[in-house]
Amino acid sequence: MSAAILETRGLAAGYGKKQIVHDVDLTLDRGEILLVLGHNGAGKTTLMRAIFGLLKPTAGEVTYDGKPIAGRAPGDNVAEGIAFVPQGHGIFRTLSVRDNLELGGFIMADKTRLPERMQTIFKLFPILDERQQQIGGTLSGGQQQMLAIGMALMHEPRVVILDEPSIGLAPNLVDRVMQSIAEINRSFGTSILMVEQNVRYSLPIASRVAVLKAGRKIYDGPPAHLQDDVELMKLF
Amino acid sequence: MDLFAQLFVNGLINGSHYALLGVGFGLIFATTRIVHFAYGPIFTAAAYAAWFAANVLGLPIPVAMVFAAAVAAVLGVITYQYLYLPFERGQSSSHVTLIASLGLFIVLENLIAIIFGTGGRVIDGYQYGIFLVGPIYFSSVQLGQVIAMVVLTALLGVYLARTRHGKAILATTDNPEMARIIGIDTVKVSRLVFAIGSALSAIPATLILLKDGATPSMGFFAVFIAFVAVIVGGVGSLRGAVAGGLALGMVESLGLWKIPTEWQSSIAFIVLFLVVLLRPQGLFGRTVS
Amino acid sequence: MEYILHILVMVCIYGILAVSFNLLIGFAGLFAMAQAAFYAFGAYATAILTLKLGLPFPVDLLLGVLITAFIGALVAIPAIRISGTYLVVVTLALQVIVIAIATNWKDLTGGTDGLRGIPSLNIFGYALDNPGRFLPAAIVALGICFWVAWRLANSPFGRALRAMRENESAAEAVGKNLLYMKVAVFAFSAGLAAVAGSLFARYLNYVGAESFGIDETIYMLAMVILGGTGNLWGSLVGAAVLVILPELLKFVTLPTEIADKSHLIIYGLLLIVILRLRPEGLLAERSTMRHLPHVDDTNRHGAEMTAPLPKDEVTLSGNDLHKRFGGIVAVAGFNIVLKSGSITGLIGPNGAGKTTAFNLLTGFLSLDSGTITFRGRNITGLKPHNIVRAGVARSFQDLRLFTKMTALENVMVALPNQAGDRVFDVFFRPMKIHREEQDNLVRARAVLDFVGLTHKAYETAENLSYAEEKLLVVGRLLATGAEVFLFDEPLSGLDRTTLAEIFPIVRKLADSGKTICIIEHNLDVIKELCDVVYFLDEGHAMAIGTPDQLMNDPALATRYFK
Amino acid sequence: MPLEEEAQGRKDMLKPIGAALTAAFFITTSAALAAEKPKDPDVIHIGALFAMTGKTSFYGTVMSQGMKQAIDEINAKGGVDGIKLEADIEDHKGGVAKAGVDGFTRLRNLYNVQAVMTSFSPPTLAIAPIADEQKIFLINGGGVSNNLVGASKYLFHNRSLASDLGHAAVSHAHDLGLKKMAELAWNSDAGDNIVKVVDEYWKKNGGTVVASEKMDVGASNIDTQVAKIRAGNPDFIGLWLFSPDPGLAAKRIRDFGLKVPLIGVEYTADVQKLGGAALEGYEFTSDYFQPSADEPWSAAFAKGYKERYHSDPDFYAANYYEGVYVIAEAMKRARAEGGDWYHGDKIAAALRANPTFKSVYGGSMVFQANGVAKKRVALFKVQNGNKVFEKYIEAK
Repeated sequence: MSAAILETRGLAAGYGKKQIVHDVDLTLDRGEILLVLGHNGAGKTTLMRAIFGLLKPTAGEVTYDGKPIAGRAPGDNVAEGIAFVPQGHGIFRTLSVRDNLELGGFIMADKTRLPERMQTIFKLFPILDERQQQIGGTLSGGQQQMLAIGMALMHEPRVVILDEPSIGLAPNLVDRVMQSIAEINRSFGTSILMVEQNVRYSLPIASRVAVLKAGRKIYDGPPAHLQDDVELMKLF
Repeated sequence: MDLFAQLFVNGLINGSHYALLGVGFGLIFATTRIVHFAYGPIFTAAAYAAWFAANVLGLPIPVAMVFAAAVAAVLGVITYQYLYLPFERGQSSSHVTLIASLGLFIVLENLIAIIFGTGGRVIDGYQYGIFLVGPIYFSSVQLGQVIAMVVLTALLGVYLARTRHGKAILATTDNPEMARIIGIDTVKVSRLVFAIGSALSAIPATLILLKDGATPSMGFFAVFIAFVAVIVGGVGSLRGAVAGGLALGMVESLGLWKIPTEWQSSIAFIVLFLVVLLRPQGLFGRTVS
Repeated sequence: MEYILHILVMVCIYGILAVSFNLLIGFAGLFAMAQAAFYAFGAYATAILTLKLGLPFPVDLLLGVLITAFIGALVAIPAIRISGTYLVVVTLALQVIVIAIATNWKDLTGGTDGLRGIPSLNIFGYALDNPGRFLPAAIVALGICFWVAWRLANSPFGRALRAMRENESAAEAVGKNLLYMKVAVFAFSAGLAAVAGSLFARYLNYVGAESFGIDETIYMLAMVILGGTGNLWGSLVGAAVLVILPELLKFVTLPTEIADKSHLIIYGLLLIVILRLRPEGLLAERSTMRHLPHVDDTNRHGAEMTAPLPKDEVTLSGNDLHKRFGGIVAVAGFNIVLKSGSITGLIGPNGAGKTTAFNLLTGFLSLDSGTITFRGRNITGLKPHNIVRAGVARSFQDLRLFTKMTALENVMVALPNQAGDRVFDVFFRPMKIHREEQDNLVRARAVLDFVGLTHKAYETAENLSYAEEKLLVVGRLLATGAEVFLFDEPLSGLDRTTLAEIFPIVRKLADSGKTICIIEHNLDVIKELCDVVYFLDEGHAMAIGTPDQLMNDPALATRYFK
Repeated sequence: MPLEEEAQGRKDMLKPIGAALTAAFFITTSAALAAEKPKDPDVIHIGALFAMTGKTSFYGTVMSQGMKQAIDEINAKGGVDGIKLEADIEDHKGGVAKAGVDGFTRLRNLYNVQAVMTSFSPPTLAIAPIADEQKIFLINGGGVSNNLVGASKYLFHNRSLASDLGHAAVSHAHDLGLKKMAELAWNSDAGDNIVKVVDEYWKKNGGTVVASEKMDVGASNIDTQVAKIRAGNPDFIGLWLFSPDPGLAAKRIRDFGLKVPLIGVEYTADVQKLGGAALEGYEFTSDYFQPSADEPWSAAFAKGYKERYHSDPDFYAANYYEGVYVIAEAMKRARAEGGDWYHGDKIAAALRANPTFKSVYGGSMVFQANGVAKKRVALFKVQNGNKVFEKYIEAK
């Protein structure tokens, strides 16, 4: 078994006539946090959506555990252990926190494990426990983001893809969210593919970094090297 | 005063009918965002299916109702699968889908008229019970309309809130993309709501058959009033559809107390006009951005 | 053959209706489902005015058009507040109510019996009382109506309509008066439909409510969608197809009992099939810019577009601005003073109220309290488009480009004081508009040159790269000719090289005496570009100073810079 | 159909034609001898504008059935002097003026139709000026609006108009000594016209109108109307409605516990089907006559209809059946004049020259100067689910 759990080769994607992501190779190794940095419009979200199956890639391959999954329905990916936390409010705003979490475990075959999973998540984010009955849309931005991550963890995914979890959060909350992500990675061994703009908070938790610019990968390597690369750092 | 009491009861009865129509239509609309005009002829088809089951096959009326619901559900699912889904996959604009739905409306309504003839259909020998409570009249079918509304919306409410499929429907209504992200097959959910929404329409359809008989064109009014009830009550809310339907029934009935009856068919639209102007999100709606 | 002539008359009448409807749906993006009601107004106006008042042609027609246009303008008022499905149902309701009135106001309309004996059109004693004689008149009417619609659609006004369709707030932000535009387009659409109604009354010599029901509106909608929204020729094709198709189907011989119903079934199926095959309509929308001449790329430079203004004068100032949303305080006691020739930065954490402050300064949100002055003039409470015209323009964080329009059009639509925005001038001062368009084309090209997008002038905005989109946002803002530019994160997401291109542009603007305010997160950018920086938190300015002063402020560092 | 029986039917149907008719026949025949040879079309197309689709397509079905039966019968007997008839039916979608004009134009252009059977007011009113200009013979056996009278000089009606039916109905109510009238009418030209006539008559004769309610054509929900009628506490209820709505209305009125007499102007199989027991005692005025042994043509028609369509003929089927015979007869007479006879104006002139025609309801009918056939209006009562003739009512 190779070290890579999720891999893309020559992945390209876009909307309509507009090609946004070109020829991207990424490798997410088991148990690591791969941080994909890039600015607005660099194609980060498009790339994540193409990997997860929300968008059909126009070219290239995606392999999960050595198996090709490009263009497959998101539901199949979820069922096999990939979770996705979309940008912004990745929750159901009209439903309660509890319902949201239950829905996060929608594909779980063994429903009896729901309460146990929920407890795990409450341990990670105690605030959600307090607010079980509250309607999602009325939570604060940070709480919503925690709920979104909690939902993604419900079915014990092996890979979690996060699309800019820091967006719209106050700096102190960004830190809190990043620490939670690191903790998830540490305590559950979940491999994490995360897209970010906020270098300051995300870089410290990353095992490896890729940089996207105008839809192409321009850097791939350890975070330390990136910090040393003045030209690259100037991007941010 | 007797008249007022009677009109109040009439409003409640008709409102229940509208509410039930609104619940079925609204479930489909809120979840799939399809303005499903063909809901009208499917409602009609359900009435004829019930007629066929009761009159030709000689089944008891409750069984005929179930049969009608099954027919409607199948028609609804077929409509989604072979009409709307291809448009959805082709990423057509909602207006294109709307026109296609109207095309199907024309097709189905005329097909029904060809198959069953253009005259009215009643179940031979069926006689509903009549209640005269003091000055107030209502029939067993009308009582059935109210009970059906209460029971079915309650059941639907429980189904949505408590079951796995129900929650999948709520999730898809709330945020279809998020639903896909957590592994819900939204196409399956759409099929499910078309089945449930259409099956629901069979109940008011059968009751209208019992009350007044069926005609091939009965679906037009049904889908219109359903649409209006949903908008007045607020899209995406079961409570809203019920409230919208009841409000329409009440206003229509009590309004006609003083307004000449030739305005009957316009009252609902005047209410709609005012509600949307003053409260665009509907009585119970949340603002959808 | 008379039958064919009759069908052609019907094609003409429905052609007018579809074209008029397309103005609303395709160009303005207003889904108002009451077109058959406007059609009815025109028909009843002619019927009533000729039968009851004995008015001669064309008095009945003109009066009918005017009355209907006025009613159309009234319908525009709900369209200001609501949109989407809600506009559809409100207008649908209106349609039903109008027909109910036509049915129930029997003294005036004859109820379901209708009004008969409407005199045929009579041109110089020659009665147009059969299809052959009527057809030329119908063709002329269609020609005129089409010309009016075409003129409108291809004018600067039409361009503004499409911009409004793409994004209402962005159209407002480039100085377009949405109320005026909606009222005008509704009036025109309704007025043109009334022409069709009048023709109908004259042709049939009979008017009855059943001819103008909801199914007629739906029929017209099908013509517009089938023909292609935003393409007037498409509407003609759509009308022709949907008028002729049912007639052709009648030649399919079937047993009497099922013949007509079967024809309708086939009709419905064909409609679905055509829509499946061509969901964008038979003729898709095309850029209306194609008919404009390309201007030579002679060396016109942005430098000439801005005459230098005096510097260091206070231009825009906001005084003690307050805004609450429900229980949340967004802006509380915010003061800001912007000066000509200087670049002011606005920084602060997410949720600090930066964008809200912009929304307040530009009229997109109404103030709870506080005053805004521009060059000594109180502009508090003005509508966004008036603030732009006064000289304060803003961009949006999420760009809000007019995505289906070309880069050139995006810029042209933003140019100030276009006579062509006024429908009166569009029709009555064509030469002026023509000259102005030539000038504006040159100006727009200059703006594109300035931001370096000349080579993309005829590219649709949605096909631009992200960086190009950002540049186009800047260009569009420049085109407004405003004195004060409020940029909401214009630079985020741009790489070094693009930034290097933009910095001089912004600096040049400031040097020419423009006032610039930028919301930005990137401290390097702030440091490099800004003269003054406001640090915003909790809805007011925590600190004001030069970039260095603020970045070295230890209190702020813990809050924001860490 | 057994030939013998048919022949018998034909013989019978000739009998009631009076001496005047026979005389007229001889006069026209002798005139024909003097005239030039008639110019005949290969086939006589008889056009029709019916509600073949839409909410009221029930009418189109029965009307076209009656029409086709008559045409087949006439063709079986050799057509009009050997020229076969053909029915060409166009759809006006339940009374849409434009659709009527579309269809009418097709009929004239594609089939050179000279006689058209029409129905419903709006399309008839819309084609009337074209008929005038193009000289097309029109006959209406369904629309009852008084506005139709005189819409075209070629327009004839073989049914009594709203005024006659409504008038007869309320004059009967008056005879019964009833004072307080409540009425439920269609919100359409048909209903409006009856209300106008009836209200005027009723008030002039000392009655009061305690409730005047309207219902949409085919509306299912009329509880509010009935509640308001009940609140008016009437002596009787006038149902100015047409098929199948009197059935629905009667049922709902009885449901509400109202026991007062119901008087209307329409009764069809569908009305009975929907109304059921509630229609017991319902009285209605109609120009229809019960098919019976006394009226052999009626009986033959009813029998033939039942054989063809497996249902009893409706009043509307009968009218359009009869209308074809009127057209055929008028054409025969026009042809007898010789020359270029195949034109609507010639056919109309032939009708006007001798306005008496056999009626399928028995006896003969006479087209008056205004184009409306004067038929006897009779009062019927529903008993045990069947209509029973009570008496003729003379228009006052």
